[in-house]
Amino acid sequence: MIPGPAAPPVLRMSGVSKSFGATRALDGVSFELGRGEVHALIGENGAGKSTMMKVLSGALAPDAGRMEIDGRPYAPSGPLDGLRSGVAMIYQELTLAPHMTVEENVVLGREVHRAGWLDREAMRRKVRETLELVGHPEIPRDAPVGRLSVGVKQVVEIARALLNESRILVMDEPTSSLPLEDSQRLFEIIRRLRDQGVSVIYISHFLEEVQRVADRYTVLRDGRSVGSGRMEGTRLEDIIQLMVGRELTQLIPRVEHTLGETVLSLDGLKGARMAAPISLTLARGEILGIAGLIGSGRTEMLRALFGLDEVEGGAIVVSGEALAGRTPWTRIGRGLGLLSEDRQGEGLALSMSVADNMTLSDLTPYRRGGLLSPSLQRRGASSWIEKLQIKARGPAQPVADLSGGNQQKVALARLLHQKAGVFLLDEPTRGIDVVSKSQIYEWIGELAREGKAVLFVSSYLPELLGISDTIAVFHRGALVESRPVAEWDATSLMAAATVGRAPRTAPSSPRSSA
Amino acid sequence: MSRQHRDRLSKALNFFGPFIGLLLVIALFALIPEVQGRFLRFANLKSVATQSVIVALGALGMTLIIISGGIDLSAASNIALSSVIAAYAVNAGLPPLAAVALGVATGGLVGLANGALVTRLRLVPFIVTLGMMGIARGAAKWIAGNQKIDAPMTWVNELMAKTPHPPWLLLAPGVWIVIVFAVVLAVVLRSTVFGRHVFAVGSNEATARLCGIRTDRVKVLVYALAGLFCGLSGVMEFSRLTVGDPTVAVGLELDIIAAVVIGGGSLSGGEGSILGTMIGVLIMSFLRNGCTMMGWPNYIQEIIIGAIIVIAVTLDRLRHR
Amino acid sequence: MSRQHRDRLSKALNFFGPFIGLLLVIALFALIPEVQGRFLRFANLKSVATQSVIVALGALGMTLIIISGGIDLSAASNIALSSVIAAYAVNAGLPPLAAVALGVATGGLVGLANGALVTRLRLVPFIVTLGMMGIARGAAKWIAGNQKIDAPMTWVNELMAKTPHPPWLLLAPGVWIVIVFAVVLAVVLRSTVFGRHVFAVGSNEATARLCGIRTDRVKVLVYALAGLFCGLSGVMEFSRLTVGDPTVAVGLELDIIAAVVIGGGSLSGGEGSILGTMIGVLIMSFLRNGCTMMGWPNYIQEIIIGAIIVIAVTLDRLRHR
Amino acid sequence: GKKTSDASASGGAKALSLAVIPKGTTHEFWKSIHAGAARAARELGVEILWKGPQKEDDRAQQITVVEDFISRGVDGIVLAPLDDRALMRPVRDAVREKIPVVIIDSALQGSDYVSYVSTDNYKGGVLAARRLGELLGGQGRIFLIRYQEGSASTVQREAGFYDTVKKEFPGLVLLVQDQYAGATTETAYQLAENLISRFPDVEGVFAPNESSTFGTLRALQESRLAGKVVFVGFDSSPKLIQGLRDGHIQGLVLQNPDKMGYLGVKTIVAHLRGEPVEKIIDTGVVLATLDNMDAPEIRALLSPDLTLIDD
Ligand SMILES: Nc1ncnc2c1ncn2[C@@H]1O[C@H](COP(=O)(O)OP(=O)(O)OP(=O)(O)O)[C@@H](O)[C@H]1O
Ligand SMILES: Nc1ncnc2c1ncn2[C@@H]1O[C@H](COP(=O)(O)OP(=O)(O)OP(=O)(O)O)[C@@H](O)[C@H]1O
Ligand SMILES: [Mg+2]
Ligand SMILES: [Mg+2]
Repeated sequence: MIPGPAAPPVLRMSGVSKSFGATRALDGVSFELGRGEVHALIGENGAGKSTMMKVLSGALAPDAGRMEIDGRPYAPSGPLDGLRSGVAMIYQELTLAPHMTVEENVVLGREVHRAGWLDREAMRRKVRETLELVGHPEIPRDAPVGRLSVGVKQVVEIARALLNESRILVMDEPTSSLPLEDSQRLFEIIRRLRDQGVSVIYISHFLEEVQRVADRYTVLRDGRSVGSGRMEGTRLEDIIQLMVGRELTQLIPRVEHTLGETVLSLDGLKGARMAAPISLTLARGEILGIAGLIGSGRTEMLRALFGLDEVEGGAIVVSGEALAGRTPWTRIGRGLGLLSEDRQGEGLALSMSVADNMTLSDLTPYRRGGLLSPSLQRRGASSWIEKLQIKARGPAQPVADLSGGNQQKVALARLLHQKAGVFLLDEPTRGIDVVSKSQIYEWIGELAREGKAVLFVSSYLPELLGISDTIAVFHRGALVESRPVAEWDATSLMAAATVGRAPRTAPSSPRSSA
Repeated sequence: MSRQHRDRLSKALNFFGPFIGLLLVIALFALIPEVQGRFLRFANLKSVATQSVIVALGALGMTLIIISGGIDLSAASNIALSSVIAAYAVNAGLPPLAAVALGVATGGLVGLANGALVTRLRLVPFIVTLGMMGIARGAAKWIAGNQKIDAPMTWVNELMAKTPHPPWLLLAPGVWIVIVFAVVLAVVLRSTVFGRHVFAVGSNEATARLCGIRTDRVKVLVYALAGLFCGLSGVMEFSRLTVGDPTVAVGLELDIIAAVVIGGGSLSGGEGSILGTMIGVLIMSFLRNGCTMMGWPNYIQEIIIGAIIVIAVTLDRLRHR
Repeated sequence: MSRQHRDRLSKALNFFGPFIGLLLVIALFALIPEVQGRFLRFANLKSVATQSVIVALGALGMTLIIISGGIDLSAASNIALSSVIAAYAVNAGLPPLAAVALGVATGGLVGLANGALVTRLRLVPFIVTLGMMGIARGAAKWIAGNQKIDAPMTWVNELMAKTPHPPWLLLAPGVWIVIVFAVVLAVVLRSTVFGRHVFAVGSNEATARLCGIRTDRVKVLVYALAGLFCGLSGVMEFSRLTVGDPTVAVGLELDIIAAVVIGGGSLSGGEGSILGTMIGVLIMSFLRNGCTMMGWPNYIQEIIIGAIIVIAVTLDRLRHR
Repeated sequence: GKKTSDASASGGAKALSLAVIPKGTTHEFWKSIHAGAARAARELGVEILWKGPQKEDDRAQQITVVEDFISRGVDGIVLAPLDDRALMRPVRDAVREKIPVVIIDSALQGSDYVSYVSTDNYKGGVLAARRLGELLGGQGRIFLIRYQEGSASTVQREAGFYDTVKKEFPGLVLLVQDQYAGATTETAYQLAENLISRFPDVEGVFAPNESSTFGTLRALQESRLAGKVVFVGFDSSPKLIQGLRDGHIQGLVLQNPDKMGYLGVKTIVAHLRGEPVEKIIDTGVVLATLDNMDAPEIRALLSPDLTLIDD
């Protein structure tokens, strides 16, 4: 199925450039996509992947360069043009209409109609089929999307992209919030599409995943393509070397740390939107990983814990003292800090500057005689930009202009800056490249070494297994199992997450039945 | 099944919910001994219905605009301009039907201009329509020569006659026109691709664009349609006043917007319904009518209506919890 | 260095940008032979400045509210209510200072009520303040007994005297009060934690909450502060008219909002500046003044002002590209 | 509520209930009408309901008010129509429901009403023009400040003023004549201020109603022109009386709103009781000046007795 060099490419991009003000996001990038191939696009945060794909889909107009589809010049005037030419895309940042239902979102722009009149039955059928295809027939089709969790939203987006009959399907980090199960199902779908002759461009920072699904790859660095080839026979290390220009020895570094006394304990905490009360404890210097499927209630637990949702019952004890008050403000006062999984909707104030976003939760260091000094604030932010190697023009740049991964780093920097004692991290590495990821793991380790406590929610099992001391598993809103990391492996974690209990000894592949 | 049961209950509540505010207002006055007997008489209901026509037509278009995430402050000026144009045309000896068409078309043109400015210049609708509010009002005064235009009586003036000409109509033709357009628009919003796209643009414009919806076209269409409704409303205003008055309906845009919001429309877009809006219009009309029949001084009336707006929306929010 | 150079240029443009609209308007009239000589005379500038005081004070508070993502439709009613209260107090024989304090406090209370309703009931500010608009206006008419309140002349009336009492003041004390408060508020917005929090709440309320900002408290404070400014504006209105008039300033809220938006404020929150707002106020005042001096009929004025609002905001958007 | 009723001698019979509908409710002028109407109501033992359009000067709203009172079933209506045409239909509706209507203050076309009780507004404008012309000796540069677009009674005053100036005082130069002061004092103030900036050498000013007169007075006082410019206004209020006394105003054209309200109610009651009434009743205009302002009949007009309507 993989075309030989003789087969003409479906898509050819050459010399494509795009600048945002002073930022050169794409610098004469070239790219070729064969028919019926899965092509991975790889690169650091801010390398220009999303920008390149937006140019392809017609969402952005390039400053220079040419594109051809099937040998014919292709210059889309907008996303509609792109769709008509057979380019469908899943965007990195969730793009759903929050007031509309799942069904309406899936068919948006592709409504089945007769002379303008909607054919509800036909759409209902199509949506049901597509949701079944992605393995989530249980998603309520009549629920407004705004009420769903990030993971479910991502499934809805995938369903939407699959609904369109396209020749080129672009997926920009479709699995950043998906657990393994769902990712695997997606890969099956991708393979099936490939076999039907659809070409897929796949962007992800999960390199093993990429290696499994892709036929060929292209690596972007600083808006230029620095290498491409067949996936088969290429080592991950080589790709990483291409990406970052140096070798990376350890993907998940472990920092030695020791556990101290208990700093946080939940005793039957029940939030307004939680299915069941939760009890758990967290010690100083502990990294507590939390695993679970989409909608298993991890985020909701964090939100109740942090005072974003109403607490209906139970107690939260921090450093031996029960937590009074009901707002995030009181939580921050007691040393808690939360990283939101929804960075654009909640995590960041997009129209404000990088500096403001980093320091918003603690402006006291920048006060001089009652007044705030913007220059001190900028200086403070600059040091974090350097420390976290954030790709930004400077502390005054609006966060909206940064690439997805760099936005995430800004959100993380805020927690580090506010000197929290208990870190509640909800999918902290979502959309972050391998190099930065390993940096983040290192910081988390450092935090633990300094005696901070970390609650680490993730859908990415290798990182959970790699850096946690303990892993707790959520299933349908309840905490079903908590064990030291040594007693877990990928299979038993999956089993616990899907059926709600895990065998003591790791058995062979339990498939989901829930 | 308890779940199913609850679902059905909440559906019922959602259906009747919007009426609660209206029923409360009606009950309030129906129980006061002083006006009791007369408040619910058909003659009074008829005049409330007729009084609602102008705001209702404006609010139909405003519902579209608000669902699509916009706002139209020029609605009231547009109504005044259209009524002046219609009067001018009748006065100039045009056949009444042509005058009506001209009035409606004027409204449509103003709406089209709003839409074009919003989409071409990428300005916020608040500003575009604030500017248009002055422009349309100025133009109305200009055309009318700073005076009202006296036009000879024609059948156009029958449109808002409380006692309609073929008596079996029962209600003024204007009321029937509102009812027909409300039904049509409700169906359009629910069951056409266009309606769906209006919601999508209001809910998340970026998403709509990425999904291949021609958002600019949708918006222009929405503003133009709303303009046509304002034009029709202006014709009704002319019909009711029997003169073209450039100073009419000052500040009415806020009443129109309030009606939409009381009816569940959200100013951030993506939410709203025709049924809700119509109920919002009736709530305000019944309040005014009741207060006047009671002979309460205007300031009391102003205070009560202000309070009711807040209360009605609060009830609506509670219902949605 | 070209890069540095360009940066500096764009900084300069950003600094002068807001003034461009104002300078254009002034140049427009300064060049028309008919009024040329008189338009730029100090006496005329003085009266434009004095005329701007009332809108300017309202717009200072409105800037805060709009930055925080809200809106206040009750501003004008609040001004009327406060001016009535101040007149009432002077009339009742209270010392003028107490009357001023009462007027300002009234405005603050109305603002506080707005803030409390917005945060407690979680209603959209548009609706809360639309309701409050009716309530405050009704209350003003009630207290004034549907009449102007005639109050004896006191030093309060000197606040808006075009030729101030110690002549070295040059401008009316009210103008100086605006200048002082504008500077203070600009500093507060730029260089205090509270100011930063106001921007954060307007930019993304969820983020602000996540960062431990007590968003409700910020919002209540913003509305209350804006209310105090309306109260002060009401006192100035009383000072200028020498009577407490409950019907004053009808529709002025749209002028106030327009000034903020012309000055770069965004109705979706997170953007706006005091300097911009003050320029917006002056643009509108100079336009009115110039049009009247030209003797243009009112409808032309209305049309021109409507058009300028759109043009000014368009220029501002272009500058930001 | 605003019911001014009286347990009068008429004993068992149900008191008549009358609607009195002004153009607005917040000017002193309307308060005086209200006072006159209330006085008549007390004398005659009837009940009056006082209610104007919610927004001042809004034709559509006034129609609504008339309709709502028809719905309520009042016995008679005293109406100051905002428009001589637009109010015809509701008045006809009232008559059809057997509710008689007396028109006060401004005219109504047609003949569905019982009687028309009003000031001769045009004559008021003539009086003002003569006063101004005489004081200026027939020579000078003057402003005609207009009130609001489409307001019939002030349009007539402006017309009376304008025609008289053209006819009798050709030496007077109208510097402005199509500038509208708008509905409130503040807008009038700003207009006058801006006009004075443009024409600081103005010698005479006429303003056609209370709010525009007061706004102009404030502007003149602020520009130190009060007393130097010949200023003739319309209607009265305490501040305007003070202006007259201080020599800042050289003349106020006064109507007799109290009489208008009084006669309006009196006429409708007479009609309802089957007595014959005049079709047109003129309540007269006079000019108040510094010299005659303390004469009792002028004083009664300048500061009418409003004690009957305290609410
Ligand atoms: N709208 C914008 N305005 C200004 N700069 C932008 C904008 N969008 C992207 N950029 C810049 O362009 C560069 C490339 O961004 P892009 O989003 O394409 O990166 P990416 O490879 O997708 O990164 P990630 O893996 O983090 O998603 C970044 O430096 C980013 O800051
Ligand atoms: N499959 C689903 N169908 C419908 N609703 C779902 C589904 N999954 C999750 N939800 C919604 O999401 C909520 C739980 O999501 P939450 O964000 O707490 O879970 P999570 O474990 O963090 O998962 P995620 O990875 O999606 O963030 C539920 O209340 C439910 O409303
Ligand atoms: Mg990206
Ligand atoms: Mg989650």
